[in-house]
Amino acid sequence: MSAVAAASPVLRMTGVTKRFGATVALDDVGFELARGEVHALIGENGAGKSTMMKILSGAVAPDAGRMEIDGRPYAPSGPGDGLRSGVSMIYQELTLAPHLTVEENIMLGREVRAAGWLDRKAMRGKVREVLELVRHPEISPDVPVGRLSIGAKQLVEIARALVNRSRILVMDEPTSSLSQEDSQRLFEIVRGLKAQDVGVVYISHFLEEVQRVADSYTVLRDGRSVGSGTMEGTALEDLIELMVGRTITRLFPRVEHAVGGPILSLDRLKGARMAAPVTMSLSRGEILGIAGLVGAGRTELLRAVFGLDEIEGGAAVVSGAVLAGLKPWGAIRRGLGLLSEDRQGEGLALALSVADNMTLSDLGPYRRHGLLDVARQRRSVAGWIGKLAIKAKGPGQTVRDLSGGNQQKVALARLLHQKASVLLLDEPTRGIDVVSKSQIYEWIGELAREGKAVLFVSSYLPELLGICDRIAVFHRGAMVEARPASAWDAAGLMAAATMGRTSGQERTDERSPS
Amino acid sequence: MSRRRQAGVSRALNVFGPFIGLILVIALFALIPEVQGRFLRAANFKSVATQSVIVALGALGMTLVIISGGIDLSAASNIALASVITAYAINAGAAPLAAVVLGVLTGGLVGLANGGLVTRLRLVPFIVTMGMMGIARGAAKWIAGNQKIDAPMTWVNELMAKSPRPSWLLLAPGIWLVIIFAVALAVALRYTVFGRHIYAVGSNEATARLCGVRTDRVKVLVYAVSGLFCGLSGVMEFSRLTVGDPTVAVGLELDIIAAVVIGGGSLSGGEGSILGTLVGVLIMSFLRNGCTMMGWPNYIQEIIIGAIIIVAVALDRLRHRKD
Amino acid sequence: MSRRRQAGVSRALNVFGPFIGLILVIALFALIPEVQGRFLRAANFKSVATQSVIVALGALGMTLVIISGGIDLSAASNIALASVITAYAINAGAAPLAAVVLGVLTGGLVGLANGGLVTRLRLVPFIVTMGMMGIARGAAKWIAGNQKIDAPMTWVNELMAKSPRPSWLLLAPGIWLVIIFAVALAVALRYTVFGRHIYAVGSNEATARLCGVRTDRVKVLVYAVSGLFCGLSGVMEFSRLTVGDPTVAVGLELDIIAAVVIGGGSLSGGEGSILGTLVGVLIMSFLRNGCTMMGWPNYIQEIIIGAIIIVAVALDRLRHRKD
Amino acid sequence: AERASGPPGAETVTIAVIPKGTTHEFWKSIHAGADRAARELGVEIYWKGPQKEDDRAQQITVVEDFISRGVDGIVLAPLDDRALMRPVRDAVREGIPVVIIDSALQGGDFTSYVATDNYQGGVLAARRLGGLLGGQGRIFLIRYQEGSASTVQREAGFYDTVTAEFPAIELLVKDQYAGATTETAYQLAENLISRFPDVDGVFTPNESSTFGTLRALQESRLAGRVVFVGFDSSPKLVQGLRDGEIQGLVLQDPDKMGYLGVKTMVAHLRGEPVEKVIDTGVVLATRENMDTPEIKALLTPGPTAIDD
Ligand SMILES: Nc1ncnc2c1ncn2[C@@H]1O[C@H](COP(=O)(O)OP(=O)(O)OP(=O)(O)O)[C@@H](O)[C@H]1O
Ligand SMILES: Nc1ncnc2c1ncn2[C@@H]1O[C@H](COP(=O)(O)OP(=O)(O)OP(=O)(O)O)[C@@H](O)[C@H]1O
Ligand SMILES: [Mg+2]
Ligand SMILES: [Mg+2]
Repeated sequence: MSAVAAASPVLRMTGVTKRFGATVALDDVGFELARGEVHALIGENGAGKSTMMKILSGAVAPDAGRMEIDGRPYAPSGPGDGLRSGVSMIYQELTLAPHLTVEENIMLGREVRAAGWLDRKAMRGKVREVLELVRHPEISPDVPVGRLSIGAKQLVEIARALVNRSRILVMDEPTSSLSQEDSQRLFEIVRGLKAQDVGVVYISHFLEEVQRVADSYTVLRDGRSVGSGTMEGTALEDLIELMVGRTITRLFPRVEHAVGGPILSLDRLKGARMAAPVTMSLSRGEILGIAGLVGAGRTELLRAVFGLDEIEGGAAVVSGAVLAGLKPWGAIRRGLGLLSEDRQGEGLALALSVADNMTLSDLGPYRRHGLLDVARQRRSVAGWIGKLAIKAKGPGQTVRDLSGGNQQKVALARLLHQKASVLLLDEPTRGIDVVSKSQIYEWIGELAREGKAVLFVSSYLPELLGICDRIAVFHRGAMVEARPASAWDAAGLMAAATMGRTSGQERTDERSPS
Repeated sequence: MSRRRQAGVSRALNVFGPFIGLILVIALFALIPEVQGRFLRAANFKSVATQSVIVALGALGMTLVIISGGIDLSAASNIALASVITAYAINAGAAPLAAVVLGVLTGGLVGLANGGLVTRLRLVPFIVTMGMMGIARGAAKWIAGNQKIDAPMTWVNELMAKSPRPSWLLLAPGIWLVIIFAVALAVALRYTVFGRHIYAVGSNEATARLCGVRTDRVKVLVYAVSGLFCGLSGVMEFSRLTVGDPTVAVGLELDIIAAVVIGGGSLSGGEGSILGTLVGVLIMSFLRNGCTMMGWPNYIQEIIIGAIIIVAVALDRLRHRKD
Repeated sequence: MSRRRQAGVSRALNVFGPFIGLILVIALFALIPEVQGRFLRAANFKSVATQSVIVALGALGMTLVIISGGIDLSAASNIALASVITAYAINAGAAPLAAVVLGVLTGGLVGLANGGLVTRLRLVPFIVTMGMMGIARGAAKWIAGNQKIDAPMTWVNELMAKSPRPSWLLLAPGIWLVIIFAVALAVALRYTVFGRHIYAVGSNEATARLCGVRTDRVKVLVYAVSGLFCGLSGVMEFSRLTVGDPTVAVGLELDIIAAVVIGGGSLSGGEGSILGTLVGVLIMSFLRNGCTMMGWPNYIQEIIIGAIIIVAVALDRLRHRKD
Repeated sequence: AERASGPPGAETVTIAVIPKGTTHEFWKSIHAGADRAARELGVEIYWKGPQKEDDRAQQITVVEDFISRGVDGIVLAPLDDRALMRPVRDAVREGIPVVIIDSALQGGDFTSYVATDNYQGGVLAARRLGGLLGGQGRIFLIRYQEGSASTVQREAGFYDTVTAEFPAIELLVKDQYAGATTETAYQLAENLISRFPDVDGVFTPNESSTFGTLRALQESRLAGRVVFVGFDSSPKLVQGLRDGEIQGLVLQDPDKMGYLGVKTMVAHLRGEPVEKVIDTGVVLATRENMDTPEIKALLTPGPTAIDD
């Protein structure tokens, strides 16, 4: 690409090293970013991508290494310093102030002043502009961010990074909670930024996305740079091989499983936060995908089923027993398990250890004479850490210190550990690398083979199409349609999700999933 | 249509909401025939307002601290220290104005020390200010030589007079100061960058830092401002008592914090308002006033005030849940 | 090799770490020639231990509350109430054992009320327990008729005797109770489901709920247990004073909370340990004891204790940052 | 001052003087008296109150700490006539004699009791107030704090005398407590005055409640129009007396109490016989008698050199 060759690099990082205690997160890593270039940083979970970018933004101080911006040495004393030097960043974990409104969050740290006072009109204009840019003008600038869904929060996070006129923009998994459409829109925005000579570092585990949007790449493995080059002419398989040191054959492995009798059925179930009642049923050994845009109400459905939200009407029946009115502990007792889409806010107790997080929902097996057998708990957790290839120092490590993807794996491991028979998964592969993803798909398949039922909410259509038996589409809080996965294609799903109706000819089939 | 009407109702609730508790308390005593005549008099209201000045000034600063996610347990000791310093200075022959400035600055200094320790040592505010509570109280007793400091009467003692000297003031100058500073702080919280940053730091400090907010500076400033208000409150305490008393205001920090929380402040930060805080202060003052007027024994009063604190906050939460 | 040695050092630091502050304080006074002979005597340690019992019992319960992310400001009032109830019952002719049980249960009841209000009304614990602080104190004064209650001497008063009756006990029965309950609670926190749930609730309540923890039940239980400990502490207070005094222990809740925090408890929940708390209690007791022995005036003592609280916690944080 | 037990007189004798609190003027005077005695007799004293003013449990701790330290004698103003019994007994058992000052202690473990008759103080106040009102009118009895023994006795003396000797006087308020500080007393008095602006007389049982009430009377322009009898002295109260805003102050002789407390202790340590009960007396200061030498000495204790 011409832009890459033409300009001198806007950013150069060399010899960057960072240790966290005994963990070497980065070991002598470097890369260059040219003006108007989109540079992808890829690697497995825990490879060190986020750490590298936090060093760039000033949020983390490196142990060694040099950085230059426009040829001048750059050593930020903190994130504020980084921002002033023209580096803005979308962090992997949402970093919003829940009590502040959308506008206040977007303008935080760069408020417009007029004669010492806040210039609200000017700020409102900017906020509207940037919300328009991400194509979500319907998000009200006056809503406290705490009330938004995760997807909407991520949009606000993106908007905040865009409101800066920065020279370098780092995006650490910006699309992990976005719908396909919003992702597309983001790529357009990135292209626009390129045209304005902004250097973009793009981190994502959606490699197709990366291929489409990036000009060049650097691959990290275990904190070391193992390869870089231009994206053109690099095949996906090559990237994966660089990442993990081997090739993988199937991204969406299918495990043969048979669908049995119904285990969960919802009859006009209406949770307090749901827009409309939902009727559906889920069978043993079935993987039912749920697609929809941000705010389609999928999360609310899962929360209502699991007893986190109050139920206003209808009923949920699990294995013949009515669930309505139950609290989560009751739902768990009936074999339900929920993986939250908000792993930092709700999914994990960040200050507790991996062991405590993984076993919290099912400590029973370790109880002996009323006391916990901590050694056995640790052994069992160590087993899961190995099985899921979680990068952690051991069962005792605090979850906060894990990389984003590994945190997600811990959350998922909890459901597996708890042996839930109905798994409600809300964006379970969020932030997980390709290899681990395919591993997770395999487990889900195996769970189905064991006769467990899986409700799989995802905004990543390929995985829905790849592993689900049936896919239901939600639009504005209501279920549009459920069909066997084979009866859908990506375009059809998108159309149903955005317009709330199906393209027509295919017949719906509620009763007999494939 | 109906949604708009609903919005109107909820806006009305939001405007009057904070006052509900206060109105209830006043109504309670106004309905008791035994005291209503006395209770509803302007003179009584004036006296309640004057009594509220000391807590109110402390609570104004505390509101900022609590919004920023902190707490200041040293407030009451700081008030005592400032009152002693003011008395000491006047007694030593300083000009009253200089003494007042000195008292206020002393408070500010203690606040600054709080802020510095919280940010430099990264300690929880509860501990820092609890330590400072002992330090300031000890210093006050030390300076005062374990005694009250008698100071000659000056215009400073007029600041809290129920019948102010230029009679067109109507209310004690201290009350006017509270009003002026309350308006100033409310405006600052809403219409300045500093105000916004206080909310941001309290709501999510990590985020604020990542967005380039100088969180440490915000916090130091917040504690310093709170200290200045304690200093002013101490001056008012001196004005009211006409002596500098190192043992004054013991335990008052809890009243101050309660006022902020009754007024909608959240101890986990990010929430709170000046108007709410003032209402909180008045609720507590009117309660004390009414109970005393009723001649209820102190223990009944203690029980009632304890219960009302819970009820007031419960009402406030209920209101919030509605909208 | 060196890494292993490092790990060894850091493990040693972790084991002894909590004691550093305590060792420093003891060393401080042990080095002052004026008191060292007296200070380091077993009799003095015994007397410090006895003095610590009341705060220690309160702090044991408070540790649970703080780990669960709450706070209990009513602790001190609850202690006073329990001491009054015990004295009242003994005075009214109840069997001493019945009176003790009644006192402990009263504490538990207040705790239960705290827990119920916190979970049912979804109010912040600070406010609920602050209200309860007034209610319990008022109730204590009411029951005692605004006086202290003199009760005839029984074996209950032996619980805090420095020279215990069966002399093979060596220490006052109260001290043994603290030790027994401390071990029990430490085991419960680490090795029972309930204990893990307390940490989970304090660390992230939403997560705990999601994982099927009955968060409300955990919280109610935690406050109830804390109340029971306050009740026991009140019995000890009665045993020590030999009278039931409704005005005792004013402000003691801050000492109790400080002990927990000095011992590593975090007011935002999820952190804290029984061992740490006991060390925190002892740090404060030895400081007071040493300062009194030195004959330093109270204000110096207040200043020193304030400063030491800050330093102790700062040291603890430093140690944590290292590893 | 390192010393173990031994015959007193061989080395400097150390005596712990433990007041109820350290910040009231009253205790300052006791301290001054104790110091004077110490200087005269060549002994060393430690002056140390409970950390929290008026906290029984803390005072026990202070006593215990001094027992641990091994002083030669303890002069104690007990916060509770019962709760301090055990530590006093412990002290005596360890060979440390105790002289009680200011407030009574049950039992007989102490060497001597040096105090004012507080009840009598209340009686004096009641007679003064009743007399000035001519046996008519409506008055406040403002109490100090729940459970404080000496003030409870004063309140009792006052109450008993008023009801017995002045049946026509109506007690508008009789169970409101001023609380520990001047500010709390001030607020209470203010609120009471709001309710009963036509009050004729007020009695308060100690310095902080007297001064807080005085401030409230001054602010409501009632000072001088209401018959006000209080307890203890401080410069502002003396001023009030002179200005006719206070009609009487019951005075104890704290200086003498402190002085005699230490002196009695030293006498005992030297093996001299001492009286079991020593009364230091109460007097009533009025505008008329306030300039007589003996009253003046009590109203304005001379400049005291106290090195804390
Ligand atoms: N604060 C910390 N303390 C200790 N270890 C840390 C900390 N932050 C990161 N690590 C470790 O550093 C390594 C790199 O983490 P990083 O977050 O950079 O990975 P990543 O490439 O962004 O992974 P992911 O794709 O899962 O987001 C991981 O092993 C992680 O456990
Ligand atoms: N753009 C928005 N503006 C305001 N509120 C929104 C927006 N998007 C979502 N919400 C809120 O979120 C709720 C639904 O979000 P929810 O998380 O249930 O949807 P979802 O289908 O799970 O979406 P996601 O893809 O984010 O998981 C809505 O009821 C709405 O209150
Ligand atoms: Mg990452
Ligand atoms: Mg969702």
